[in-house]
Amino acid sequence: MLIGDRKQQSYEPRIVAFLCNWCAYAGADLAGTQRLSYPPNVRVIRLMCSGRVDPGFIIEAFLEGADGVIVAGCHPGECHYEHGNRLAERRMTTLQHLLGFIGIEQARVRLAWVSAAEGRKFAQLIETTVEEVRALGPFQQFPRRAP
Amino acid sequence: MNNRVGVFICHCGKNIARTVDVEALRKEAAGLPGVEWAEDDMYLCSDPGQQLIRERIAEQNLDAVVVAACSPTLHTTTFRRAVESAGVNPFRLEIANIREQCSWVHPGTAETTHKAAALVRSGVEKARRTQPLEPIHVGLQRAVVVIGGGVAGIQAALDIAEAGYPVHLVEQGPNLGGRMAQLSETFPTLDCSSCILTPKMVEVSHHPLVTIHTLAEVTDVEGSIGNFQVRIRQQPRYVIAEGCTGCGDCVPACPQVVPGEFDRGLGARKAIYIPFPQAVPFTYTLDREHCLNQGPLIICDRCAQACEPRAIDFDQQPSEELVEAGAIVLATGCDTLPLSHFREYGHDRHPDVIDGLMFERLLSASGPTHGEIRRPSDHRVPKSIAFVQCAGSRDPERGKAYCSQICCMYTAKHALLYHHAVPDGKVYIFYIDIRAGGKGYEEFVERVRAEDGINYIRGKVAKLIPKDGKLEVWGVDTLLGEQVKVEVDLVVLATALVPSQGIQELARVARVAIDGDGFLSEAHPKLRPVESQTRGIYLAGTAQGPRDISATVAHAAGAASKVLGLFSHDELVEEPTIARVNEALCRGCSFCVSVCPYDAISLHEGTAHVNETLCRGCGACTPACFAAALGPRGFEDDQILAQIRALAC
Amino acid sequence: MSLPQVLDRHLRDLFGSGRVNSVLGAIPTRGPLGMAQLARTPEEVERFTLSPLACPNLLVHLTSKEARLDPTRFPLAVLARGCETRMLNQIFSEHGLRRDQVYVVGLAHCPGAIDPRRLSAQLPVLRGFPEATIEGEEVVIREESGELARLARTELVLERCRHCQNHEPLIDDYRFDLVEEADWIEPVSVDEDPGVEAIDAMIPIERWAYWRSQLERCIRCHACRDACPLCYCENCILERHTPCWVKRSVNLPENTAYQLLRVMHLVGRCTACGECERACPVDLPLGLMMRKMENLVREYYGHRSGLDPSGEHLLSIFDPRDTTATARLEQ
Amino acid sequence: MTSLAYYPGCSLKRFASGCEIAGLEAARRLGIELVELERWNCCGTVFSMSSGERMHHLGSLRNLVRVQEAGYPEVVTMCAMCQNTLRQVNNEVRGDGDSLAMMNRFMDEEPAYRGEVEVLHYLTLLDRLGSEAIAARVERPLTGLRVAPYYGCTLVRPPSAGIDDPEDPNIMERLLEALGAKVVRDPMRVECCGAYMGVSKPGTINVRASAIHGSARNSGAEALATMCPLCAHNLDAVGPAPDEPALVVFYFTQLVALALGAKPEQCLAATQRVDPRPLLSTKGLLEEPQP
Amino acid sequence: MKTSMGSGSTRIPLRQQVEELCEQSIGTCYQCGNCSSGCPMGPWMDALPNQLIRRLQLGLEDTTRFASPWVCASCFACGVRCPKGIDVPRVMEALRVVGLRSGEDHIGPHTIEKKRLSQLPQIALVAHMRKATG
Repeated sequence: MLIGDRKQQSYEPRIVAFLCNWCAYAGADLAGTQRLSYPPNVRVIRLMCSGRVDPGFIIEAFLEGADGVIVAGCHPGECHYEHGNRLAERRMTTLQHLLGFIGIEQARVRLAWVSAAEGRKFAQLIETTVEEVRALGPFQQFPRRAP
Repeated sequence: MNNRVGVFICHCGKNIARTVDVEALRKEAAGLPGVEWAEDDMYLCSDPGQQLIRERIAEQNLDAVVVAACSPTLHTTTFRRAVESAGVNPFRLEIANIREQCSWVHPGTAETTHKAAALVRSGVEKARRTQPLEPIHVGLQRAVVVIGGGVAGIQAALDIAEAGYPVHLVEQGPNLGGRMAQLSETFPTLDCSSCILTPKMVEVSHHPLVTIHTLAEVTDVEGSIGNFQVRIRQQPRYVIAEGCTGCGDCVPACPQVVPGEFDRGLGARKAIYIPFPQAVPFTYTLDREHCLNQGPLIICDRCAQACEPRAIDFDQQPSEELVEAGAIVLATGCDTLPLSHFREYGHDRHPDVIDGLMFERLLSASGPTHGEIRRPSDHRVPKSIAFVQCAGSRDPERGKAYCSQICCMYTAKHALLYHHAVPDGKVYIFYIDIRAGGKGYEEFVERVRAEDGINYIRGKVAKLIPKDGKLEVWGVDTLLGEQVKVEVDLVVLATALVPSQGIQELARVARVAIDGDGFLSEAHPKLRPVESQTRGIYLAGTAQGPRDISATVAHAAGAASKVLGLFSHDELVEEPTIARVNEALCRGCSFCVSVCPYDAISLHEGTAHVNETLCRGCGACTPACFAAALGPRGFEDDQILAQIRALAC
Repeated sequence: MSLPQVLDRHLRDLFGSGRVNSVLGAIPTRGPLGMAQLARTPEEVERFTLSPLACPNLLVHLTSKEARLDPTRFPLAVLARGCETRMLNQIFSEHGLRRDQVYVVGLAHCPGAIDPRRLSAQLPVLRGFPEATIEGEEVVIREESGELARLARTELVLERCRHCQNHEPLIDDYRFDLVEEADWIEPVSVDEDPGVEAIDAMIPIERWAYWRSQLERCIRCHACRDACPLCYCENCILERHTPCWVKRSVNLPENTAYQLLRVMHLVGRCTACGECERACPVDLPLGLMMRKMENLVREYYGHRSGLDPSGEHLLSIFDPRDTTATARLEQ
Repeated sequence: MTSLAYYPGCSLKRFASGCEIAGLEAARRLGIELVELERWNCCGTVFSMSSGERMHHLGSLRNLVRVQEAGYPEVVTMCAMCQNTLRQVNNEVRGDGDSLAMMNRFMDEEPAYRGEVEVLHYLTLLDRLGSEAIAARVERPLTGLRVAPYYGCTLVRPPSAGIDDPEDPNIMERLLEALGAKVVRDPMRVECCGAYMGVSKPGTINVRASAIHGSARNSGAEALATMCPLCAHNLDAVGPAPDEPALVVFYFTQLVALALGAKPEQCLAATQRVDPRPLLSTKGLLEEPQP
Repeated sequence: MKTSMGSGSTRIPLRQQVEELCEQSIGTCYQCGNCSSGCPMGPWMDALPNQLIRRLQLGLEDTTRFASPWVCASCFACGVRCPKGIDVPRVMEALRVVGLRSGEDHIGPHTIEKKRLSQLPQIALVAHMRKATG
């Protein structure tokens, strides 16, 4: 099977990223057209808006083996659907604090604003998140399959 | 679940193949559950590539397709057409972005291929759970409401009516014409403004498909693109349009003399009046605000007596009308910064400090001075005039930060026309930078600059001091580096262009965005200048920003072409990825109602209902609903959870 | 032990005038605790008691499955203390019930409700249903033979009563004072919450160790969900197959997912009444999470659920001034 | 009788004493007692604007500390320059906690300034009373006296320390109408009189004075009214070129005192070059006010 | 008069020094001349305010050689009217401070005859000394 068992190699954090179609996803594409480079640990799911991200998705990602989650949408005031990102902000903040309360390091869940013109910022977001999650070590709290 | 998924992996020449082991990826994909066929090709987006997909779908009887290639923003439509032509629902296609977000940004290591494999797995998991979706067809009202009867509104109305669609042209004032009707000649050709505007006004008033509503305002806009309900409130004219022959006998009979708005307060008019001789519709208007008869009590009916066709009716009431329209064009035009804004120029203390539009009225043959340039204070012909450019424009501190674009040109025109009328007159034009970018504009300004008696002085005016019947202008010549003090008979301020009165209220009613300066916000400054950010509402003319008449006409024609593009379909085809409610699970808690940015969800007998034309498929309602009773087709919970499982391991 | 005369006659009039079909209140049991009872006839009214010992979970009987399957009980009168009227407001704002379906008998000047577990822990020898009254900061337990015990109020009352801000009913159709106006003293409301503060003080690894030991004990009996007056979804997603958010198996990952999703569905709605913790057969400290989240939404968004019957849901709206994680991160 | 702290400033004690005497008398007649601070020092005019020159603001700060010590919430000053400097220093320290802390530390023997004192100009004080209240107390209306108020710069600029609109002030016009005078609104009323340039370049003042007098005369005024000792010096003591006619230059407080019925000697100190008495007598404003 | 653009003097460039002193951004000025047209002391200036700002924009070190800042009565007319919101009087003050800090005073009590000293009010003397002496 191609999927190497991550634990034998040095620990490479697995990050799932929910990107909003109009801004963050376009920013990620721009990072590609600019041929920037960033660590391959991030796997992207495209949604129409960051307001679509259900707190349950974050919990599901951790259950299924993710070590960190990124939710990236448009900057406040620039949401394609007016205020989807503002709703995401409240949902993610409350979830971060609940997870923090039961012992999940808040740095594992990261909410960020990346516009369609910020390819470089997207690449930096991935780099810093991967480094921070690597420092925290693998997600051991409640993965379905042992890490 | 679709279990006959076809995975097609693109090399994209070397772009993907350089860092992703396409062959290993193909083998990996072939082994995934639900995948019937996996193949790679050099260029999937090419015709042979499309043909390959069509053939495989037929051969292998595939029911869903995953294309692992470049970003979906590039070729989604092309691949959807290819899939559809092979008999598979276009929404059973999923694109895995293994170029911009994988091969281009990662080195050629095994980990990059693992990531590509994960992205393909995620695409397959979603493709397996896609439902066949049909685009939503929504009925389309092929009629338009154009708000604003200036040259922009008239141009848009004519273009749309010419294409055979009914137009409701709504004008706030008593007659059409807007700002352009107030002008004398126009730059750079010095055509007389009413000579080129009047034919258009007549044409639009006689056009069978155009209904003109004057003294009318839009008070409410409901619905969305294709199906707007526009409420038009008609103020009473107190003159029966059909009866009035335009003979004007009523005017001498009327005792009330009032400063004329059309002449910017320079000329007077009676309570019953018509703004200018070429007005369309050519019907007189009784201004009850200044008429002796206040409210129902009629104490003076001299105009009625003088009116031979008995066309005056003091009891007319305001009326309202609800119009169905598929699109709305906002052509509300502009105004100039009020003179009271310029305290350092002391306008409110001195009548001989006027603005460009008032000078136009002085130049206009139908103006208060019948085309003779006479100054408002003592009606003498001014022997010297100072023109002050950038009055309030390019002044972020106390006025408007932007450049109003047209003042350099109309000031040069004013100077030239004054020079023709008063050959020995002295002209001082105080400017910062002359901006004459249009066709034939620079040549026009150079011609004016060459006239003797016209002095262009580079420096902004600080103050105007009234001094024994004249005005002392405190200027500076920054090229010489010396202060300049000049005594003139008349000062004309080229005041900044600002949005017209009431635009804030109209923008709120029509739910369109306005920018910091109050102009209507366009969808995209470069690529979509004639569309507002609200679908189905288009912008025409200076309502969107300062521009001259030729740019306004082009802008209005652009808006009209957008409307015609919309009306060319017999119905609206909407993306099917909009929200759908599972009535059985809905608790009627209305959490989704308040979350929707487009008010597309409403409660009917305790269950949520989605208005399919308003919903844009953003999905913000789905996490708000705990019962998970609604969600956008194409981004359902089960699809995303499957993607998470495919990606996270 | 029955109701005071005035209240008794009022409830009977409600039946007589046909204003209500049933009355929901608490009746004494054989042990030192009360039980929720739905009186369908005027006669059953006299079994009700206002004793601070008898404060069971009433409101769940307004939104439970039985309530939905038995619409004849509405319109229903409920004897509701301050905290219960706050929960009613939240239910009305979510259209769980219509205001006209509930006749609210507001029990004003509420001195607090005694936690039966804390009482039996302090007085193991207690038998039967003693007469208990709360006078100021003291609870007095009396039996026929006279005064049995006089204990500190803050030691005995329910957790929610220790932090109570609503001694008076927020809404009522009829008001009855539990304590005479003359000798009513506003009970002391305690701000600190040792349980939550202890966990806040821990570092993430310690916190997880604590919660791991708790969540491992969860048997997924759904008692917490079924005891919550706000969990009344037709088909709760925690039990749904397609899509499957939480798997059936009872182990740490699925239990954690279950509790996290349940709490996330209550953020901004829960009034920290503590009924979930009371109902838990394995005594999981669920109240800690509820109170932590209630404090968070108040501190971050100035939101207190149940104060405005027509209020918007916290997570359905936003405020440009939200001070949130992103704002701090972006600095 | 409300009492307010009063900061006279250097010039009002000697050169512009006419302004102070008349101002105090007028205030008394309006029921306001201006209590001069026991200790005050130079206001450190002209406010030094460049950053890092905090030490030049100490003069004003000490005065504000004196007012704070005396327990008054407000301090009234008649001189336009004092008002401008005090207010600019007040605005600056209120807006910047660090510089206030630093200056407080520097003035270690002085109590720390808390930033609660309001600086009030005499004209704002009168304006606050309101035209009706003042008109009611007028005993000798200045009917027929055509006066052009002259603001200069420091009364209205910079806007953060001005008492009225920098381009179109109206406060003196309102008050003069209340006193019954004929108000002349001269456009040069906010143009600079040359200020302290007279010290190193005397010629400039005559040019500025003749422009201001000329414009006022052109607008039909017989007299100028100002509240700045330096403007009064430049417009009256220096005045336009010797051969040019010069208008009478009053301190505004002198007109107020005169209208409220004070004896002329009390409000017309001898320092005015152009003697106002001939003008006043033609207007019958030197006689005792009729009851 | 040969002007050298930003000659390599060791001192920090004049423009940067002035910008720090007056906390204004010299670059935003688009040379409209509004400050110069309304300046009451313009006739006595060897370079109008906008010209001084232009020289600072170009980084000409000899801008301090001009006498205009010493004729400026800091009357704030220019500051109020600048469309770009530059506090021009503070720029002039900064030029004066640069001059003063290089040791040259522009007025000395000894230079004024005794007779005039008695005529001048304290307010004129204090204001001018404050502005023109380091």
